Amino acid sequence: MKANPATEAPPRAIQLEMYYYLRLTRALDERAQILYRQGKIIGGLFSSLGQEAISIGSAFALEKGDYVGPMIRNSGTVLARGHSAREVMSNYLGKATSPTGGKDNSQHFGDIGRTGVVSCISMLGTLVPVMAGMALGARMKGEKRVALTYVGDGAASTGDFYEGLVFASVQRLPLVVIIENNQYAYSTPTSKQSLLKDLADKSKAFGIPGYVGDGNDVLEVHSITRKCADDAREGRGPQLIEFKTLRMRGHAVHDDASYVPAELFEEWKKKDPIARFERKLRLSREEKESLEGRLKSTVDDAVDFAETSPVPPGEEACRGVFEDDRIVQFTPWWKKDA
Amino acid sequence: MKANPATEAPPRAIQLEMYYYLRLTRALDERAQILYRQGKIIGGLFSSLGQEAISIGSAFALEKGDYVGPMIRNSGTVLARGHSAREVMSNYLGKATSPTGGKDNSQHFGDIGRTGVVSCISMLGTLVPVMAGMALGARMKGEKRVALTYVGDGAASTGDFYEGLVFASVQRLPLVVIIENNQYAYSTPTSKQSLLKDLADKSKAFGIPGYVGDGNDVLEVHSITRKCADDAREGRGPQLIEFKTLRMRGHAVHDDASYVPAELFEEWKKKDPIARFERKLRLSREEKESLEGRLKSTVDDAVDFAETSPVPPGEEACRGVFEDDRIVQFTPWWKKDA
Amino acid sequence: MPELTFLQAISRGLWEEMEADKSVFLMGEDIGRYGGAFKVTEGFLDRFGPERVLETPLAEEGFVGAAIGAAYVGLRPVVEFQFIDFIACAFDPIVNFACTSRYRWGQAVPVTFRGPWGGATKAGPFHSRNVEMWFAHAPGIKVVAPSTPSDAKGLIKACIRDNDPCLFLEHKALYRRIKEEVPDHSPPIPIGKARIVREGSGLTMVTYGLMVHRCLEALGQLQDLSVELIDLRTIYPLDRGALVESVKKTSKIMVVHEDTRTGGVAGEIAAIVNEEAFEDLDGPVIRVTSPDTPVPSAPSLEEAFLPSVRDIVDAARKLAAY
Amino acid sequence: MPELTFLQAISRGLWEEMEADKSVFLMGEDIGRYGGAFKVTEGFLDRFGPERVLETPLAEEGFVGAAIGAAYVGLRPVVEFQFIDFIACAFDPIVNFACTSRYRWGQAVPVTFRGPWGGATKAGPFHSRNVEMWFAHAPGIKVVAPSTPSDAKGLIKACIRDNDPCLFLEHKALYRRIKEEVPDHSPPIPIGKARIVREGSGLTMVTYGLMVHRCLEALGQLQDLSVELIDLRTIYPLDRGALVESVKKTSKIMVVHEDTRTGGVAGEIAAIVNEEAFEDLDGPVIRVTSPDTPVPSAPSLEEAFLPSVRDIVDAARKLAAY
Ligand SMILES: Cc1ncc(C[n+]2csc(CCOP(=O)(O)OP(=O)(O)O)c2C)c(N)n1
Ligand SMILES: Cc1ncc(C[n+]2csc(CCOP(=O)(O)OP(=O)(O)O)c2C)c(N)n1
Ligand SMILES: [Mg+2]
Ligand SMILES: [Mg+2]
Repeated sequence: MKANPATEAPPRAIQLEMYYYLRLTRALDERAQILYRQGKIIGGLFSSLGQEAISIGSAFALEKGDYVGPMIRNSGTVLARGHSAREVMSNYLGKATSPTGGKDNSQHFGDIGRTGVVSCISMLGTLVPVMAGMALGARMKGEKRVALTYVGDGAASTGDFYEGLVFASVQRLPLVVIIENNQYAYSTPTSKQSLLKDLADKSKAFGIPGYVGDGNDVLEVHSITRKCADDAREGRGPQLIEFKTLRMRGHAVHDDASYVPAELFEEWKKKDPIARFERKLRLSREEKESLEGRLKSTVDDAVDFAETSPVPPGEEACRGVFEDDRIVQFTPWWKKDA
Repeated sequence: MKANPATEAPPRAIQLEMYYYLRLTRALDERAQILYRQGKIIGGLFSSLGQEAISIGSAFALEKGDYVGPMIRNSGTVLARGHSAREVMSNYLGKATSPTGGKDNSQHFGDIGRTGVVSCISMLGTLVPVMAGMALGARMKGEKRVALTYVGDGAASTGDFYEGLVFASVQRLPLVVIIENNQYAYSTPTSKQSLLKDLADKSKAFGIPGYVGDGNDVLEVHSITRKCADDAREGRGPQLIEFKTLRMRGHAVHDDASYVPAELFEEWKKKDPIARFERKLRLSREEKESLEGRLKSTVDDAVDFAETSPVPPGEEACRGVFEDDRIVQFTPWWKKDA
Repeated sequence: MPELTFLQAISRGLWEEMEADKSVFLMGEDIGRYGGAFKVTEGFLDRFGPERVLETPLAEEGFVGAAIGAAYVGLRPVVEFQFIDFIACAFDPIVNFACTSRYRWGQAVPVTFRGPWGGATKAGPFHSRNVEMWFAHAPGIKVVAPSTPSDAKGLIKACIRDNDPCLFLEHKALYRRIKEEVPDHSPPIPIGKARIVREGSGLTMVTYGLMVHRCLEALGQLQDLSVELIDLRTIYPLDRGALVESVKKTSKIMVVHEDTRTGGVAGEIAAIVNEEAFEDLDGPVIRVTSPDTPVPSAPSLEEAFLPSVRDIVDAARKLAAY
Repeated sequence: MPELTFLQAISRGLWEEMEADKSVFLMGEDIGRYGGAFKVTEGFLDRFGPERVLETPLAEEGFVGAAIGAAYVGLRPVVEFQFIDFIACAFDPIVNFACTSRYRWGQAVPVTFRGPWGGATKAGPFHSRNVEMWFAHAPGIKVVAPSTPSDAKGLIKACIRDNDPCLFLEHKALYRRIKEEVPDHSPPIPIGKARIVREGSGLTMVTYGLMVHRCLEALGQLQDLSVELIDLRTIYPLDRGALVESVKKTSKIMVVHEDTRTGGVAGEIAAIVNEEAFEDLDGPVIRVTSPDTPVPSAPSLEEAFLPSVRDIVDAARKLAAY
């Protein structure tokens, strides 16, 4: 069903913050693209270009203390929920100072206590049951937290997505799942994932509400997500939202996306979420200047921090698997006095 | 949606066969119950009491050469598709003469070339993608075969059920999936599997047709399944059917089903599919006598065959893992001249 | 002191942990009113309520993922697989999500996976599987497999209190077969410590689970040999110290397991003994295991498949005479 | 004779099998127009069409199950995992459905699972996993892991023609790194046969996959030792004969693998050598492996994690001097 935004738009001060985070997300992405070409990024680089509104609009719709499970294109969510640009950049570069100390890469990090952000794993769909479990745990502890996560149009084909919502629906958990339909899963168009026109109709398999929204309109993303988060928080069970958008680059840097019709890119370029929001906001000169300054210093500082940070020392590889490191640390006799 | 039976009922001769197989299924189940108490059955015994119409009605709706993947309560399907009572009984007793030679138990056997029946495994839901693949394979070979399989109200919660239908729907495969909703998964009521009133609504997640039918009316089961099989065969893609029934015994012999309200059993006893079909059929004396005779001799022969068959010789345990048995056969040195 | 079966000991261990710690809760199929397929949690629903005895839909990947999420926020879920074989359906979230969280981003996952495990019950290929090495080979999870009621109670407690994922394997052929006096409120037994079942000086016999009892039977026919019988109790991490120490004493070692041969823990032990006690070895490390096949259903086949008392005796004599 | 990279050799092998046998077809994500994440199937769609180069939704359990079903009716599906790590998502249908069909009811499952595998590419915990032993320990599937273009081409053909399930592991660090002349229409290479890379009499060095090349590098620094280097090529079934024969000649053996230590194939080999060549051993079986951790992402960590040329040299010298 189409949602008629139940909540009015946030105050201008908040909207300015949303705009800032949209810009920050894109600025960091652009810098990361350059760093990738310089061979400095560890692992793949998955751009959120053109999809930033989904991450930012949804992140701002949550309350402090809510849990969120971002996927690799949701660096915007990670930033808006309180992780620093330094954390994002240093994790891309696999540095010792990064949230994973170089053990994992990309957007794979989080800090449940500080930001409520959960690190995804690469196996798509798996975050859905995990976030359901966090919502369950919070409820058992008497907390009114909402858990929110994202799946792509491709990940929505996984059994994990399904079983996670089966579990969440019968438990009536405060879980919001956003299907970020950017029309492609790597090179595979959504038509090869499902016969449905609206993936939101998958909600009917669980008897839960499903909504469709414009993923390139940050305020619509915010209002629909806000309504769903409120409903979930009030005990109305899990909510499914499909936001439509287009992935504006290849799957990752190495992919030129030649399989995407040029017209499609043209069409969606016009819908760029940041340009659209700008037209709505009409920033004053002062607003613009202070924002650009804050942006530049934040990004420069993050890149500088990441680039100048040390790489992790080799010994770290054998630490942190278990609470007790001795379980894993083992020196074979031939290595002892070697 | 409710199906308005598109196909008229089969001729009386066929109906008499359907009646015979309903009776045979139940008679074998009753004998198996006794053999179980005598400690002669290997593995668990899962009764189809009260659900026989779903197996028989659907099995008769298929064409020769179609593929079917029965679950453990579908011994009726197995019989109606051409496996003998001897095969069913000897597999329960784990004999050398059984279709699995004692390597597997229960309803876990099949013979694709002879009957089109596929052996299920215990992991529920897994047959759905496998049957989809058989439908795919047949289509690639230019054959117009339909593949049909069953899941319970519990198994419909699995990711395999979901991914199998995701795959089948985008491939528009001739696959019919029957949800045998007998209201319980072991001791778990369907209300703990899903918020849906009709599990057939899960079809909406795939954009495929979904039907609800009376699982205790063998002719309705036949007509709905027939319509779906025809549609699937004609290229209209996978079809989902929910047949409602009640499991009239415990999950397995050891389970007294005390968690099922007595009234529920009472209510469904009145809907017994065999009694109902009998009232419709009004068998003549001759018909009745010949049928009872055939029934008795078939069941007695099957039980006798199974009981008098030899147990499998130990050496067989190390045969048949691979085409080349030498890969697995291995005698450790300490055993050699032992 | 109450005499408890293997099953009752596990049940008591769970009960005492739930009494002691509100963050401990159970998840699984049919574990509530029905008490679980084997009745391990019978009576728990009445005492602890449906929130802490949480019945799940038939969706292993779903409820395993949910258990991981609950553990993320500080709860201590204990997940029952109706038969441990079905853990294969949740392999991905366990080896990739639960096992890597602490390593990748420092997030602890205090979850325990448990279920009826192993063969010798005529249950066939899908209700008899030995899953231990799949997980012993997936860094990030501990694998525990007790053989006595007191060990079972002490080790389930240790798993629940452990701050890392644990897989607790309950041999279902032992559930009602063995009894032992086990004190109430007994302490946890440390994970990773083997138990010397019987001291000996002539050869070391290492095993775990049901095979501990077959080995004891075999010892009855090996009175003339001084056999040191070791129950591993934990498959990961292995008690290297106990194994090496014993070999240094006996200079001969054989490993018996119900699990299939290739990639079974016997190979791992052979390597450890080579690495740390090669000089002490007066004979080859011997493996008495099942063959590399699925677990057949018929008793005649399953008995041929499993290591027999006869096999254990023959192997021990050959090794002793080596 | 065309010079082919490791990747091209696999691609050619697939191509020739598809040309030769209509029942062979490919399934996987993005394998059509895009040619697969690593371009192994580039150009296949144009030549063989969308039916035989079947692009799947993002549903590993779904398309693996479908491949098994297609194999049931006589086709020979070759399933690509975009990275072999994602095979964990389809663990259940492989180990329980594909691996047990022939044993339980005589139904062959001629399916091949393949995908980019292994580390040393800075790809992190979920794109570097060594999955081989999970399957070597799941009776019913063969596990193949070539290290050269000609072996890769010959073995992918053998897997496709094999009437049982095969797992074909393609080390992605080798895809574009090594080249070799490989004739067109080359014959299959038998599964289960190791390859002696270099003959020697002083000690046996056993390995597979990427580590074959690290071992060759190490041999450059071990000119003074006569090392026999063996490439397993097949992890299951192991070529016991080749291993035992070599040890009988050299009386010393070390195993090098990228896979994590506990439950890795080195343990299995240690046990085999003990069982069949104990008398010939003049030193302990040595393991040079990764530690029991997930595969870390940063290069400095991954290099510390993987066996280094230095490790191999040190271990060989210690063993030689033993
Ligand atoms: C279970 C699983 N299978 C395959 C992959 C490989 N893979 C990584 S991203 C991707 C496409 C994902 O598409 P979608 O879910 O739409 O997310 P998007 O990249 O469009 O944001 C694939 C197939 C994976 N990560 N996980
Ligand atoms: C994946 C999986 N999980 C758990 C089980 C254990 N189990 C066997 S039957 C059963 C209940 C099945 O209920 P349903 O699907 O409704 O089929 P029914 O028994 O009612 O015919 C369960 C939980 C299983 N076989 N497979
Ligand atoms: Mg997408
Ligand atoms: Mg049911």
